[in-house]
This record gives sequence, structure tokens and C-alpha cells, in this order.
Amino acid sequence: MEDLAIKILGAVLTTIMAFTVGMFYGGFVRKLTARVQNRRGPVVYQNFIDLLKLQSKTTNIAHGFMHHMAPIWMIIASLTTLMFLPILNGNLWFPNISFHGDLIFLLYMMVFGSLGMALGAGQTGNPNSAIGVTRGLSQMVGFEIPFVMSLIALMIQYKTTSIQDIMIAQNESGIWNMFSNPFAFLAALFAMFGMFRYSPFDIVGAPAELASGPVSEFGGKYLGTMMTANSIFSFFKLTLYVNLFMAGAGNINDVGIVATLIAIVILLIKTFALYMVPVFYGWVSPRYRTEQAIRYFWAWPSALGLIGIVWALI
Amino acid sequence: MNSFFLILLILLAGAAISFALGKISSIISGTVAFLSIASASVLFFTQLKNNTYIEFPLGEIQLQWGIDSFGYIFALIVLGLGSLASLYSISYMQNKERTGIFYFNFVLVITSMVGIIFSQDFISFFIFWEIMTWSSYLLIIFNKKDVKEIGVKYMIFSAIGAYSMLTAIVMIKGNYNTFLISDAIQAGAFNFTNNEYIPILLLIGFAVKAATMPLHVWAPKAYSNSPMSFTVIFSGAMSKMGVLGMALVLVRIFTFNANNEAILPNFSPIILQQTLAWLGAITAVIATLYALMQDDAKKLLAYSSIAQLGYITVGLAIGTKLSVMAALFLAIVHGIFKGALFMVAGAVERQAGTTDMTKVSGLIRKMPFTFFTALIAIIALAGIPPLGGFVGKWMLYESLITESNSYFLVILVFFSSTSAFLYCYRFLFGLFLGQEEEATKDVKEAPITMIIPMLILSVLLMVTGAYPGILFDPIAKGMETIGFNNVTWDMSVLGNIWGNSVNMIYVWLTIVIVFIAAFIFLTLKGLKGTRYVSTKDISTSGEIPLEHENLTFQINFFQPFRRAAAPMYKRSMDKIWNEIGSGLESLFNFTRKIYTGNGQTYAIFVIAFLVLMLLLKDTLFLN
Amino acid sequence: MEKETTLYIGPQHPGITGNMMVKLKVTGDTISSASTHVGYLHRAFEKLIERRNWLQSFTILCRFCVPEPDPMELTYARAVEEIEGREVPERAEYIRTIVMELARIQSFMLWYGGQSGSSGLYLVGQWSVGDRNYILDLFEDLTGGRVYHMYIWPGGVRRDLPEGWKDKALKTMDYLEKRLDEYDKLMFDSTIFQKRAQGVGIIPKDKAIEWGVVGAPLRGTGIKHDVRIDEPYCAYDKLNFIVPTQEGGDVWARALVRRQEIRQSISIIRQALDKMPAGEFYNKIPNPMKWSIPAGSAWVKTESVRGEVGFYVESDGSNKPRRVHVKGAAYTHGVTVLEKILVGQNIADVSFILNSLGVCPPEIER
Amino acid sequence: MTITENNIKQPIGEYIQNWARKHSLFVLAYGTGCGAIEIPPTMTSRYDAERFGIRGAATPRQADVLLITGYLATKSLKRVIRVYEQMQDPKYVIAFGSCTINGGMYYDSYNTINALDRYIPVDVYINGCMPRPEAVISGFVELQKQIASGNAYNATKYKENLEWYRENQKKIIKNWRMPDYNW
Amino acid sequence: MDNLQIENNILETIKTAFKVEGKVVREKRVEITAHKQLISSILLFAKNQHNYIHLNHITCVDWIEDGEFEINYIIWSPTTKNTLIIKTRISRENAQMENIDNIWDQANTYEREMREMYGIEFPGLIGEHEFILEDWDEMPPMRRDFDTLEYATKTFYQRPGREDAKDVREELTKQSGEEIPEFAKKYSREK
Repeated sequence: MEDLAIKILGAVLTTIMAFTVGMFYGGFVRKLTARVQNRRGPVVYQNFIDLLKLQSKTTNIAHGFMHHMAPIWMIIASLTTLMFLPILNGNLWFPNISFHGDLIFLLYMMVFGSLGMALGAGQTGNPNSAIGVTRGLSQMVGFEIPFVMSLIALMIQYKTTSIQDIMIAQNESGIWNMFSNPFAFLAALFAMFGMFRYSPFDIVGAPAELASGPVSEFGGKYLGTMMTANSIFSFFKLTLYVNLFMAGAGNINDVGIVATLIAIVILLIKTFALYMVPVFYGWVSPRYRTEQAIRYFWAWPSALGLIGIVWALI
Repeated sequence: MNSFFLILLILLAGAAISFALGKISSIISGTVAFLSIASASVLFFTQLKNNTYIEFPLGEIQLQWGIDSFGYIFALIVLGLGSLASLYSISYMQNKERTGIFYFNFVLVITSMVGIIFSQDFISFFIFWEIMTWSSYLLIIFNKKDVKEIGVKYMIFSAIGAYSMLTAIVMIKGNYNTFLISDAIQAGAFNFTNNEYIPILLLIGFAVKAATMPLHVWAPKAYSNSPMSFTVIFSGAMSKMGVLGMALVLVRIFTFNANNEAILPNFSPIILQQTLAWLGAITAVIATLYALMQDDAKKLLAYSSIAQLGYITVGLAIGTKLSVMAALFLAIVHGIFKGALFMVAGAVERQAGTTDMTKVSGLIRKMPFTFFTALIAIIALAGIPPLGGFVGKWMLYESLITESNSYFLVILVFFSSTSAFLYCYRFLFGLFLGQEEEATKDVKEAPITMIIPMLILSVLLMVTGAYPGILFDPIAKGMETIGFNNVTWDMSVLGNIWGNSVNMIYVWLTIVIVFIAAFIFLTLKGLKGTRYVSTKDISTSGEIPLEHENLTFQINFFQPFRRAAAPMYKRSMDKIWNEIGSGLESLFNFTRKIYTGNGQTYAIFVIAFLVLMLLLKDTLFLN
Repeated sequence: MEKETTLYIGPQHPGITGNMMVKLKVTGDTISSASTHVGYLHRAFEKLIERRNWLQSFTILCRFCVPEPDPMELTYARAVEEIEGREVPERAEYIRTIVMELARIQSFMLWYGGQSGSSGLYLVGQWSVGDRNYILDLFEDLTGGRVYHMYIWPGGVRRDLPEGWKDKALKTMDYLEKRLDEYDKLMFDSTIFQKRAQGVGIIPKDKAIEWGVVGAPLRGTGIKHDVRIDEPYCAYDKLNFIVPTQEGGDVWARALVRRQEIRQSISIIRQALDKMPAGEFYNKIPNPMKWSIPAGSAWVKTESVRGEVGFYVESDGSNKPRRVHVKGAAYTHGVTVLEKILVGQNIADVSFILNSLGVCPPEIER
Repeated sequence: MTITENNIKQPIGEYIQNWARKHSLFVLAYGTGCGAIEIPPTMTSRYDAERFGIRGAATPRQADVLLITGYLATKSLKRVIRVYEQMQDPKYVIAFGSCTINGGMYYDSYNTINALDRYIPVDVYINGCMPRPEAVISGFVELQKQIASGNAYNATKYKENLEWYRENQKKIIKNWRMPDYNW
Repeated sequence: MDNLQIENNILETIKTAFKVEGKVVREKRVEITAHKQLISSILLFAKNQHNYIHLNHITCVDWIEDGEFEINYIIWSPTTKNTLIIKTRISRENAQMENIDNIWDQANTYEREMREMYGIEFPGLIGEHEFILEDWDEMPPMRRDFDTLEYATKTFYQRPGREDAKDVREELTKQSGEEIPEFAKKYSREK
């Protein structure tokens, strides 16, 4: 019974942390982008204000049931993936439901939200949404290939499909995967650019082309809920990457509050550093056309992924 | 009277009666067909015990029928899907002509498949196989569309399958002097050490029905051209007969050779295994690439069936415990979701007149139940948690990675299954989402007899997602029958040999809790201010679209993907076969002359071939 | 019901330049036909000018094309001068040259924003539009207005250069030159931008003149055509500059042409400030309310950023113009040329091509 | 529980909501007139409107503020009405330039409307031709004040007096070929 | 004059070929006045024989006093950099002009605009009837007898307050009680 209570408490805590961190990261990015653009920029908690504003819209429109459901699919995907991902390395305070975190499961669960969102966008009947969805799905086929290659390389290297085990192994050997298998890391990093949809891979909602694409018809509470889901999801993605390639939050098995806090800080530093990579790249690159983006993923990143697999086999 | 005969008799009687009643009323005829299949199913699952056999002589030849745990898996698909499909047919075929012939052949196909499952000897196996072939042939050309092309193609490939199978049977008779499957296995007929031709010929025979590349070219059009209520069976159950055969042969090859370690130097089963697995994966990739370019929902589903059969082939070919289990699980689940999807396509075809996705769209408000089925089935097809499809996919991946080290194969399979998201979305979007068009304004929901089977199948998909164990149970038993030891399974925990696991119940719990919470929040929040508007009220950059302007985005849906993957679209197997055909023009013409697309001539030739082979067996195959 | 999907780019669309609409018929993401729809900005300027006197028209004229109002003023002033036979002091010619080139630079800065923003590279747009304010400051010092200046009058310019303006202008030019290199590094050195721009929106060289292509798009096809050289006005014949051309006729070539032109403009301004003679800046006109111009007509052309701007001015001898008809570059670029070159292009490139052609809708419908 | 600021009493929930609305204004990307030329400078480095939480939105569903940047041609008016009606409450209109107030220099043009608030409700007018970015920002600040005090109820006014507005609109737009909305 | 040689040559060629009036306005401007039926042949002649391949402009002037529209075709040659202006007059009643969009595609745009703004018919002109205006049912607005002020007053709401011509800034300073500086008073409109 106590175990269950801790689990529920942990789940709630994890959710809150992921949401807050994700929102703040978004705010930091906006602030930093503004600074790079010679501007002062909004306050770092601007995303919270936006969210609150969107949620306090008094009228909302929906084009039907799937439109109504689209943000829900996204929330489900974000939270479920988060729940099945080890946040801290076996820490008592952040247990997750499945302690190991299965890679194949997460891989499939990650597309749940995109597809649900795509269905909602489809129901609006807006041609821009439909075109945006075709772009997004096509791009997904692009970046999933190098991503899965790098995952396979990791699985080969550690003979496990569990994220937990990969983390522990890294901590034991003391070498992060980004150094022990740089090729796989690079392939995954390129895939990450596609996942975060910053330039040059922001082809899905490209405003100048599709007027924000799939989310064209989403406003108010729907947009707000999507924003929440996206924030949680970006924290999930970052933590997944950190777990896989940067040894998670380090080797902390202490149950104490201080140790937990240190672990969280380490995790935040790592995730933020990682997050900056696609953001930096996004600042200075124009947008690809869809087929160029797909070909990009299938060229160098996939080649790196293959090398990564061979590297792991050797 | 023996249950075996009783079941077949009921089915045959059902076929005959529904044929006779077909002229009077299509509904009565359909009801009879449904009743006969349903009662046969009830009889089967209540009266027949596993591992019961009967033997009876047919002249000199000893025939053996029986049911083992392995056949039981397929009986589940055939009879379960058969009952639902025949229930579905009642409304689907309601206003069509020649329904007597349809139901006759429909029930006959079911009968022959049950017969195949019963058969424990090659002769009855082959006879039932041929009955299945030609009765399905009559159903393929039922719509009288493109008979020449589709029918002839089907016939030619069936003939290739039949002849190779026949040759193998004759060789077995020649080498081991038996027609009984169990005796042949005992004698090591499928063993590579003794004779590599027999298993390969048999595999070719089965691969035709399982639509494995390069023998798949008949399938897309045959699937999409038959009446949808039959395609449910055709794709959902009949293709699994090929899987049944392949499983039977492949498992023997790999397990036996693994024990004996006596492998022919020039053609080891590893090569066969790898070839088959890669063929399966390439089938999956190519079929997926084609599926996502289709504009007709039926064709899309047809290609998708081929792709899914590709995964099953991969699973069987890898031949480890988990992979075979995955393949068999996928076979059942594929039967369920593809059956559901073809039912959906049929319902749309019946209600809206066409399944051309460029013409139909926005049916979600008109056909909510059909959409629900389609959604569930598509999630399963895409292999997204938490439905049954995911379980199969997961096991397949885990077995490929952990047990067989086929890393590059995984990438191929994964590529195919990621690309599958594209056509999955296309199917849902094309038929149900998007603008509500004028042409489909008066469309109504399908009748209840079509809805019920669809909903049953969707519920099944959810149940198999949460408790895959209910399918693992028969599968594990069946696998033990064909030679695996200690097949372990859990009710809802999936595990691989590296010790990692996914608990489907937890997944379900999380999803359901989040879903309920989010749904309540999003629905109640600002409930008063939420309006449901029509799809006309969209932001078209402030402009007001004119009446005749089309806002539905349907044509060339995945053009950017196609452009990116252009090299992969350059060659198609169809073209290659045609090239081979034109290269051997005279032979091809000759074949075309013989197989005029008429079932009778086909049957005559097959029987003539059989007789010829039997007469010459001593001279030909005596080692 | 049509088979192709109709896609509206504009009027309310982030990708459109100004308030216009391009209606696309698409299959997949390929455009099978495009049609330009204008009229969202029609203010009946040419009708209103008929009701205004010769000088009042200036308030309307500068609003013909919002991003670049000065060529409009200059062309009109020159047309009036040609009909009336009014002389312009040499100093005024130099000041006009400087104003024209400043206007060109500020418009180029806006183009940097549009071209890079439509391809997702917002950084360059933010920088260049921010830096554009420095030029607007110069305008403000000179004319009192940020956007609309009404500075060039028939017979010269409204007032002389303020004190210290010259140094400020030179300083700004130095600053800009430094910044331009940074924009170029981000934009032109980016392989992604090259991939996006090359081979997109091609105007065939042999058809370009016949299609009515002018300005940078024409020079992008390799044809050297510039009103400043062909029919020199202001002080252009006394200054040294080259007219850059590029081969290819695609977005990339047009971008390269503009990239070189903005540097030429800076050099022209430096030369003009250097060579400017002292003296009168304004050949005074009589009381504007009673000022009539002898009957006659003139067709005058000026090179603006988007291409040549032509004014057809007809006077019937009264104190109001009989007819002022403007032909901006966008009139052909935005309608017939755009409709032709969009066919077969990707949806993603519509905004990109629009920006590279410099389509400015108020110039089309006025 | 209520909170009082600047002599305005508001329930705390409303106060927080208004605070959020005030600091997060999504401006619809619609350049209806020549004033749109001053929007890029307003958004970029020197003036940087994002400091105030002002940012662009691509479609009317996501936008809060409709900026009418100058005169409206009758053809544009129709689109503006459609776009305005597609926006979600609470929504605000800022009219930009003298020509939206009384026609400005286009008072005698046959194709531009002269008083915008007869056709859609306007919350803030910014005068000038054209208003400088500083003026634009001060207009936004004025709107923020209105929002904070809970006075920005013009969208409600539009709904309540829809008939009056419709009458005015239909006077200008002769061929009313709008798709029917269900509100 | 030597420097006008090219201009004179062209003028002479066209004059002899078509027997039309014309003059050299100035450097690089040649003006020709022709009957409306000759227009398309002159344009074709100039385009094919003298490389006047660029259609600069087509403009229309309403000479209501004469009951005529003047249509000017302005074409330009990239080889000589010369501009040729061809003027013609047509009657205002049932105004009709030959369609030349088979010679230049972009003429289509000009002609559609003229059709809409002046009511000049171009037989065989393709393209939507509405180019700039929408649902316009009055007289074509660019005709001089169309009174735009009257139409605007009739159609649009005229907000009171325009006629007093008060200086807004002055009003504001008055309201705030700020003192108006001496120099500013000089420009005050209230006097």
C-alpha cells in the first residue's frame, strides 16, 4: 500500500516537474532567441502566461470529436512515455511504473501523440492541416530511421533493451555513450533535430508556407493543452536522450533529499545543454523542403547510424 | 457420426442450401450461410478435443484427419472470422445479384479451410487446398471486373503453387512412401539433410498464398476486387493457410537441423532462413511503399495485407521461440484487424458507393461506429500501444534484436512499420476525416448486422492488447505441438530473453487514467463556450471559397515522401514479372491459352498433372 | 467539384507579401495552376489624384508602394518637371540620388527579412529589419518622416541636408557594410538556403523581357538592364557603379543580384556625398493651389528595388493632373510572371518566390 | 475573494485571467493596409514588442488581437469580418492609422470605408499616418490597461448587437456570400 | 541632330509603313498617333521588326470633353533602349478596343483593369471579370463622370469632425493644460 502511494506521489511529482521544466525551457529558448536577435525578449515565464491565457479563452471551437480529442492523445502520449521512462537512476522519489523503461515500447508510444494530433488536424478539413500532417508523417519516417539505428547500436552494445540498464552500465563503466559510441550518438542527435522541429526541420507548421499547418484550427483550450503536452514531451525526449547517451542523472542511489536534488540539478544541466544543440542549429538555418529533409535524414545520419551499429558489433 | 464429418457436412449443406435459396432471397441465403458457419464453429469449439485423429482409407491410400493444437490456432481465425464475416455479408450482399453463387463459394472456402486444418495427410490437404483455390477464384471474379487480368494472374500463381506442392508430395511419396504428414515429418522429409527440394517446393506452394515476395503480384488486385465481405476472409484467414503451411515446414527445418547439425555444405538452412526473412522484410517494405501511394482504400488495405504477411514471414523464418510466437500472434491479430478494416471498407463502399479516397471524405459524423472500428483497427495495424498489434510487433522486434542478431533486418522492418503510419493515417483521413463533401451528404451509418461484427473485432483488439495471454495460450500449445519446448508466456506481461518486459496492464492503466482525466478536463473546461462547427468554417486565409472549389486534400497525398523515396519506386515486382513474361513470350502465351481463367480447365489440368506425376513417380523420384 | 485542392495563400497568411491572394490549385504539394487576386488594397489613388492639385498628389503618391515610397515621388516629380520644363539644381539631383539609394537600401533590408523569413531563417530578418531603423533615422532627420517622406518636389527637394547629416550617413553606411557581411554569412553561405533557392522559380532568359520582367529578377537571368544606366536621371551619370547580373534566373540568382546591389548602393551614397556641389536645392514653384502645368504628357521611368517604376502623367493645362498612371514592377511580376513561374513548383516555395520577385500588391491595384 | 487594483474590484480568478490575457497578446498576421510596414520594426530589435508578450499568430483561431493596419478596402472588409468572426473570445481589435478613424486622406475614395467601428468593434484606435512603432506599442499598452480593468468587452458588444453590425456590413458588401456560422 | 538619329529612323520607318502621324518627343521617346484599327499591326511590326519586345505599359486617359478615351501603348526595345508610345483614341460610347494579349501575355492584366475601370470592352479577353473591384454595380469608377466623393458620402458613414479642421495636437495640449509655445501659435489653424 505504501509502495503504491509512493508510486502515485512519484508519478504526480514527475508530471509536475516535467511540465514546469518543459515550460521554462521553452521560455528560456524564447528569451535566448530574442537575445541572439538583438532583442530583450519576453520574460522567462512567458510560456506560462500564454498557457494561462489560452486556457482562459471563453469560447472555443471544435470541428468534431477527433478535433476535441487531439490534445488528449498528445497528453496521453506525453504522460505515458514519461511514466515508463526512468527519470532518476533508481531513486525512490521518482519511481516510474515500469522500472526498466523498454526502448521499443517507448519508440512506438512516442508516435501515439503525433498520430492522434494528426487525426484531430485531419478532422478540421483545413487543407493546410492535411498538408502539414503529410509533411510531418513523412519527416517522421525520415528521422526515425537514424534514431532506431542508434538505439539498436546501444542495444547491441549493452545487450539490453532497458533504459535503466543502459544508464547503470554507463555509470559503472564511467564512459558516456556519446563517447563510447559517438557515431550512434551523432545519428541520434540528428534525429533529435527532426524530433524537436526547430529549423531546418520546422516544415510541419512552417508559417510562411502553411499558416502553422496542423494546428491551424486549434485555439484556446485545445492549443493550451497541446502546449502542455508538448512541454512534457520535450522534457521526456531530453531525458530519454540524456539517459541513453549521457548516463542519466548520474549514479545516485541515495534516497536522501539532498542527493535527489543534486541528481535533479545534474539532470537539468544535462538536458538543457542537450536542448541547446537543436536550438542553436535552428537559429542559423533556413528551413528544408520536405523531401530534402527526408533525404537529409536518410543520408548522413543513417550512414552514421549504420557505422554506429558496426562499431557496437565490433 | 464423427464430429469431423458433421462439421464439414453442416458447412457443405449450408453452402448448398444458400446456393439454392440465393435466387429467392439474398437475406435468407446469407442467414443460412451464417447459421451453418456459426453452428459449425460452435460444434468445432465444443465437440472437438485437441489431438483427436480419425483414419479412413480412400482406396489404397490411407487418409488421416485430426485436430491438434497447432491447427486449433488457425481454426480460431477461420471460424471466428468466418462467422463474423458471414454475418456481415447478410447486409453487405443484400442488394447484389448472384448472391447464391457468392454464398455457395463463401461457405465452400470456409469448408475447405476447415478441411485443410483437419487434414493430416497430403492428399486431403491438397484436395482441400485446391477447392479453396478455385472457390476463392470464383469469388475474386465475382464482380466481373478485370476478370482477364486479375483472374489469370491469380490462376497462374496458384498453379505455380499447386504444381510445386504437388511435385513435393509426389517426391515425398516416392522417397518415403507415405502420404501422412506426421509420417513424413518422422521420416525427415522436411529435413535438409535428406532432400532440400521437398521443403523448398512446399514453401513455394505456401508462399503463393501467403503472398510473399516475389509471388505476391496477384494479391493486391485480387484482394481489392473481391466483394469486401469475402476479402475479410481472403486476407484475414485464407492467407493464413499459407502461414500455416510455412510454419509447419520451416519450424521442422530449423529445429531438426539445429539438432542434427548435419547441414548441406552448399545450401544450408541458414541461407534459406536468411533469404526468407529478407524476402519477408522486403515484401513488407515494398508493399508498404505501394500502399501509401494508393488512392483506393481497398487497394491500400490489400497492399497493407501483403506488408503484414511480410512481417509474419520474417517471424517464421527467424524461427526462434519468440519470433514464431510473434508471427503466430501477428497472424491472429492481423486476421482480426484486417478483417475489421476490410469490413470498414465494405461498409463505406456500401453506404457511400465507393472507397476511392479522392471522392469520399468526412464520413466520421455520418458513420461514427464504422469510424470507431477503423480507428481501433488502424491503431492496431500501426502497432501503436496499447492494442494487440503492438504486442505482435514488440515480440517481433525483440526476437530479431535479442535472439537472432538480425540488426539490419530490424531496420528494414522498422522502416516498413514507420512508413505504415503514413498509410494508416491516409486510410482514416481519406475516408472519415477532412471536408464533408456534397457527394456524401446523405450517407447513413451501416446497418446493425455490419456494425456488430466490426465492434466485436474492435473489442477483441483491445482485449488482446490488455491480455495478450488469451492468445498466447493456444499459440504456446500449438507451438509445443510442432516441436518447441517450454514455451512460456504471461497473461499480460511481455518479456524478452534479456530480461526486459512491458506490462500491458500498466500501460492500459496509465493510458486510461490519463485519458479520463484529460477528457474530463478538456470537455468540462469552458463547456458552454465550446461550439462544434462544420468543416466549412475553417480558416482559409480569410477568403471565402467558391462553391466548386475543392478544399479536400486527397490527391498525391504523400508526394513529398514519394519524391524523397523516388529510387525505391522505380522498380516494381509486377513489372519484373511482366518483363520475364515478355521474355518468355511464347511460353506465357501458351500458359494464358491453357488457363483461360476458367476454373474447370484449371481443375482438369491439375488432376491430370497429379495423375501424371503419380504414374511417373517411380521413374522420376526414386533415389 | 474540382479534383485539385484549392489552397489560398493570403490575404490573411503569414507567407504573403502585403494584402493580396494567390489562389493555388495543388495536387500533392505541386502547384498545377496559380492565379493572383488583387484589389484588397484598392484605394482608387489615380481617381483621387484627379481630385487633388499637382502638389497635393504627393501625399497620395508616396503610398503607392509602402516599402519604398521615394521612387514614386521622384518619378512623379520628374514627370511634372518634364512636362513643365522646370530645371532642377544640381545639388538637388545629388540629394535625390542619395535619397533614392537610401530608399533602396532600406527596402533591401526589408527584403532580407522577407526572403530569409519565408525560408525559416528568422535571425537575418530580425537583424536586418532592426538595422533598417538606422536608415529610417536618417530619413527622419532629413525629411521628418520615417516611412512616408514627401521630400522630393518638382524642382528639387523640400529642404537641404541638415547639419551633421553627412557624417551620420557615412557612419551608418560603415556600420551597415559591417552588418551586411554577417547577414551574408548566415544567408548566402548556408547550404540549406542554397538548396532551397537554387533551381526554384526559374524565369527563362529568352522570355524574360517579353514577359515584362524588370529589375533584379531580369538581371538575375543575365540581362543587363537598369534604368539608371539606360536613361540616366538624377546624378547617376556622374557616379561610378556597376549593374550586377547573374545567370540562372532562379531565386538564388535574384538573391545574389540583390546582395551585390545593396553594396553598390552604399558606394553610390558615399560618392554622392563626396561629390555633392554646394548651391541651391530647390527651384521654387509658384503657389501650389494655383500652380498649373501646361498641357502635355510624359512617360518617365525610375529604377526601384523591385524594378523599373513608370509614371504616365497627362496634364490638360489645369491645376490638377488629368491622369497619373503608375506602372510598378509588381504589376507584371505579381500577376502574369508569378502565375507562370509558380506552375510546377512546390507549395513550400510560394512565399519564397513571391519575396524574390518583390511583389508589392499596392503597386498592382493602387 | 476579490482583488482591487486601480480602483477596480475583480474576483481573484478573473484578475488572474485578465492578467494573463494582458501579458499574452497574439496578433493575427494580417496586413490589411500600409500600416503593416511598421509592424516588422515593432517586432524587431529596436522596439521589440515581444517584451509585452506580443507575438504573431498565423491563423485567426489562435489570435487574440486583430490589427487593422490602415484603411480597409471594401473587398478587404469582407475578409476582415470573416477573420474576425473566426477568432475566439476574448478578442480585441486595434485600429491603426487615421484612415480607420474617419477615412483620413481617403475620405473621398469610393473603395475604402471611413469609420471602422461601424463594421467591427474597435477597442483601441491609434491615430497618425502612419503611427510610429512607439505609437503602436502605446496602443497595445492602452489595450492592456483595458484588459486589466476588465473593460475590453467589445467582442461581447459585437455579439449582442450583431444585427446592427450586420446591417452596416451588408450595406457595403453587396454580395453577402459568407458560409453560415452557427453562432 | 545626331543624337536623335535612331529615334528619327524608327519614326520614319513606322510612318512609311503605316502612314501615321508621329514625333520624336525627346531622346529615347518616340510618339505615334494612330487609328485604333492599326494598333495591333503597328505593335506587331514594332515587336517583330524593331525588337520592341517589352510591353511597358498600357494606359487610358478619359477625355470626356471630346467624348473619347485615349489609349496609350508604351513599348520598349532592349537593343536601342528606346521607348515607343503609340496613342489612339476611341469613342467613349460603347468603347471597344482590340485585344492584344496574344501579342503580350501581360497585356491581359492591363486590359482587364481597363475593362473594369473604364468599361472598355476587349472582345476575346479571357480572365475573371472582377479584377480589382468586387461586386461593383455602379459606373466604371475611373470614368471622369463618376463622382467618387458623392459615392463615398452616400455609401460610407462619414464621421463628423472632419470639416472643422482642428489640429488634434492642439486640442490635446489644450485638454492637458499645457502651454503652447509661441512659435507653434503661428501655425495654429484657429484664427
